Amino acid sequence: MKRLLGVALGILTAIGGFVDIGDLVTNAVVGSRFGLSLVWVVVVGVVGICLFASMSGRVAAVSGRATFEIIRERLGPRAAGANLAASFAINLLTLTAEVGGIALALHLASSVEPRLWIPVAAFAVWLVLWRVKFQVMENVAGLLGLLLVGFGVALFLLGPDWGELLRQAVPPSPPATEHVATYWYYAVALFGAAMTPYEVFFFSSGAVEEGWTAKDLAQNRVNVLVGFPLGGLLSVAIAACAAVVLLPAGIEVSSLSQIVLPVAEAGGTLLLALVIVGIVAATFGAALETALSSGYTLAQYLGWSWGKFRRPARAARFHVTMVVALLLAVAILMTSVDPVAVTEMSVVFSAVALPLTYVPILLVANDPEYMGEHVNGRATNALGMVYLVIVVAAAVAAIPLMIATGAGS
Amino acid sequence: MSRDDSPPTGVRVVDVRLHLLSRQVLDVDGEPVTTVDDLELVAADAPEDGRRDAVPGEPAEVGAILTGPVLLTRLLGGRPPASRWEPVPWSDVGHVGTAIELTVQADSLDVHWTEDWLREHVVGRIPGGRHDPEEES
Amino acid sequence: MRTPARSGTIADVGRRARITRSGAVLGHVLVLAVALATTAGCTVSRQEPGQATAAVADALAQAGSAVETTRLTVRLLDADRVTTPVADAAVLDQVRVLEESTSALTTLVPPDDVSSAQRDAGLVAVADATREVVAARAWVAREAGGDLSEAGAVPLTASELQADLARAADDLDTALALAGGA
Amino acid sequence: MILGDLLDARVLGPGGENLGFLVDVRLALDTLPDGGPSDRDGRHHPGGAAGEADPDDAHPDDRALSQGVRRRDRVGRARVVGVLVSPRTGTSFLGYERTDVTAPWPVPQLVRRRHRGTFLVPWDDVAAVAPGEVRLAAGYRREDAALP
Repeated sequence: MKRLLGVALGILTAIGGFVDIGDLVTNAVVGSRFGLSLVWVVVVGVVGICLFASMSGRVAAVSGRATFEIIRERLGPRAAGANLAASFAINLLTLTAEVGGIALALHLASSVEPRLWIPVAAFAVWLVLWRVKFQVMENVAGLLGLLLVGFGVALFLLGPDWGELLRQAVPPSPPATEHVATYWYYAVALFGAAMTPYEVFFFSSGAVEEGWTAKDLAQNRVNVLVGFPLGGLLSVAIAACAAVVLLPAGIEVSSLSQIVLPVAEAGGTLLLALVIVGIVAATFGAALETALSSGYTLAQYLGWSWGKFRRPARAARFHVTMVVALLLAVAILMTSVDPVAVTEMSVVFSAVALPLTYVPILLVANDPEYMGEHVNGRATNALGMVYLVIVVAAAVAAIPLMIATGAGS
Repeated sequence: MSRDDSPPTGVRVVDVRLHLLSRQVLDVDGEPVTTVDDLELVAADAPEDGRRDAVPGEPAEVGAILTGPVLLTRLLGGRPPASRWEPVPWSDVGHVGTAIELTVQADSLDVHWTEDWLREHVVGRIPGGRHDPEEES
Repeated sequence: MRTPARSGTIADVGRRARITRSGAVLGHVLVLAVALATTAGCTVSRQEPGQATAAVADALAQAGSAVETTRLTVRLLDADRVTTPVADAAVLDQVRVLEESTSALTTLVPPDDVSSAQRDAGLVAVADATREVVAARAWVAREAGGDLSEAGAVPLTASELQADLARAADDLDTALALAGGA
Repeated sequence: MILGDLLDARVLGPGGENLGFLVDVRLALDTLPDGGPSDRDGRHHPGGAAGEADPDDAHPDDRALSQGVRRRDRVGRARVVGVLVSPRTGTSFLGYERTDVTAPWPVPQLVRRRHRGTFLVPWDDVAAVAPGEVRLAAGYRREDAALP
């Protein structure tokens, strides 16, 4: 019974932890402009993150080495250093987006200026990283993030024409008003939002720290394989809400306040309040993960001691890195840049950075020196190579598409 | 050198880049110490006190794991003066697997000064910095 | 050991060789990126002569989205389906969107008379829309209990406000049709 | 001498002819009997909290998976065996030309193809080392690069 509870808790936090500000914004923007014609990308992205996360978890658990240690070992100091610079910068961008997202969501809850919330949000993130037992923070953020199910509830309450939604999705039929390059730009962005690399740093580092056993590995595989697809379903619900309410009105999403209007329309103030709490929790959880990831990447590259189980004084450089990253994020936000714009940027660059982490993991997962008998099977490798092609194609296409479409405008 | 004198039971062949460079170094308690940024080669079978630099063509062995500024120069080219190397003597190495495990504690090595400095002057001074996150407060 | 005298030459050769190699890789990547960017850039309508007209249409579509968002927000607030902080934030965000539309139009340099006329019509419509959205924000503030009853420009009822917003939306549509937008 | 001086250096034959690049250095590690004085039990993870306990007789499901590969032999001296020379350099750090890993197809196959002709030169046959350049002795031997 207790075991079942553990599994359920794991799955629920995986669902709640799947959606972050990137998924939220990108899905709503896409829903309001392209209806459900990009749902296939969410499916591709979810299968990809399941594959990638479970592979990196297995590599970390079996080899005892986290993702960035492996990147350094396989690529050598120079190539891995370039990889580190890119990964750290993009992770910082994502952290900035998440902290901005917390501030925007708190603004919706309180009507106090987001600029005043930014330092408060960053401080709260730091305080939790500094003081709170990790299991507690992960579960609280994950379970409260589950309130985003409100988007799914809203979709049913809206009582849409399901046949029409299905027609938009299969076969994908983008509205004639949008340019084909814009369509593909958002396809890449949506893919980047679903497969954000920080989740992999986070996941693998956890596996090393906790010294996963075969049992832990099996349970985490279940969490990923069940939780992430359900999280993906949440993403689709967000897009569908926008497609049902905003698209027909000719509204293009450019702010967080627009994203929650369909929920208000469907469920009134109560559902709206629940969803806002969900957004705060989801972005807060993701801010914790990205802040930790900034410490993980640098510490693992340089061989510092790291980890959430250590007293801060036993991992001093790791904690200082996280503080610096948070301060940088606050500094960026204080230039009054639009957090939604930062978010859109971060998901596209996430797509650019994906091969940097994906390729080393795929290679090491096949190396018996690291993996012993746990090397990838044939089926995993076949899927792994398909995704290698997809990931590289998305990364190569991302920046040209961004330039060509003026970032999707 | 404090290597214990048990006779070798065999030989394992490894390639430096493949199996040693850039690997994580853990101390005897499993605490991360550093990564292997470079290795120093010395002449094999040299007298204990007068370690000589390796000579091409004559028996050579690994004298120490190097870290610190060596990384920067491996990235950018050039090489730091020997006084700036931060060496971990190879005789302190216990196991070589997916990580290099030492037989000594990290605190006994002097490759740790940035960590120590930050611990003493920054992190340790912030309230809660020495608090164990896994204990109830 | 026969340590090389640091006679420079050999060392420099080696180092240069290394730098050239990494430089060459970077060069390839850059060339590839630029090539892709230019080919992709050619396929997009922005590069064609109707650039100014397209920019006007974009700005008007943006403004239209802002007015529609405001209409939706006002309707939801009137029906008590949305909390006032969210409504206020939503309308405030739209004011910012309209500012962007306005500056997009004002900074545009129309190359010919046709696009100049389109731009002018757009500016008028966006200015009108901005006025109505600003009024909507005042109305939201009053609904929230802010004491703005003295402010003369604030519409008294939601339906009045809705009618004003609908007219502004129609004007934007007309201007958009003039600029060839859908 | 540090390894950084050797790696990626140009390798020249006794007559100054270009043979390629030094891609790696091969070592022979003495393995020592396990359980010696420097060996300690019960430290398997960097994470202090989860790292305790785990007695060796615990059920295999309850032991960290990483124990299988993390701790291999206890090692003694590390002698230099020789240097590996590849006609090209670059991706060799993946080492596929020296192992028999074949997955994920086709990456190892392609890398191996690129590094065809990689050979091992015994350390005895290395005549001189200068930064960026390694010269081999006359009559140097070319041996198979495969790892045993």
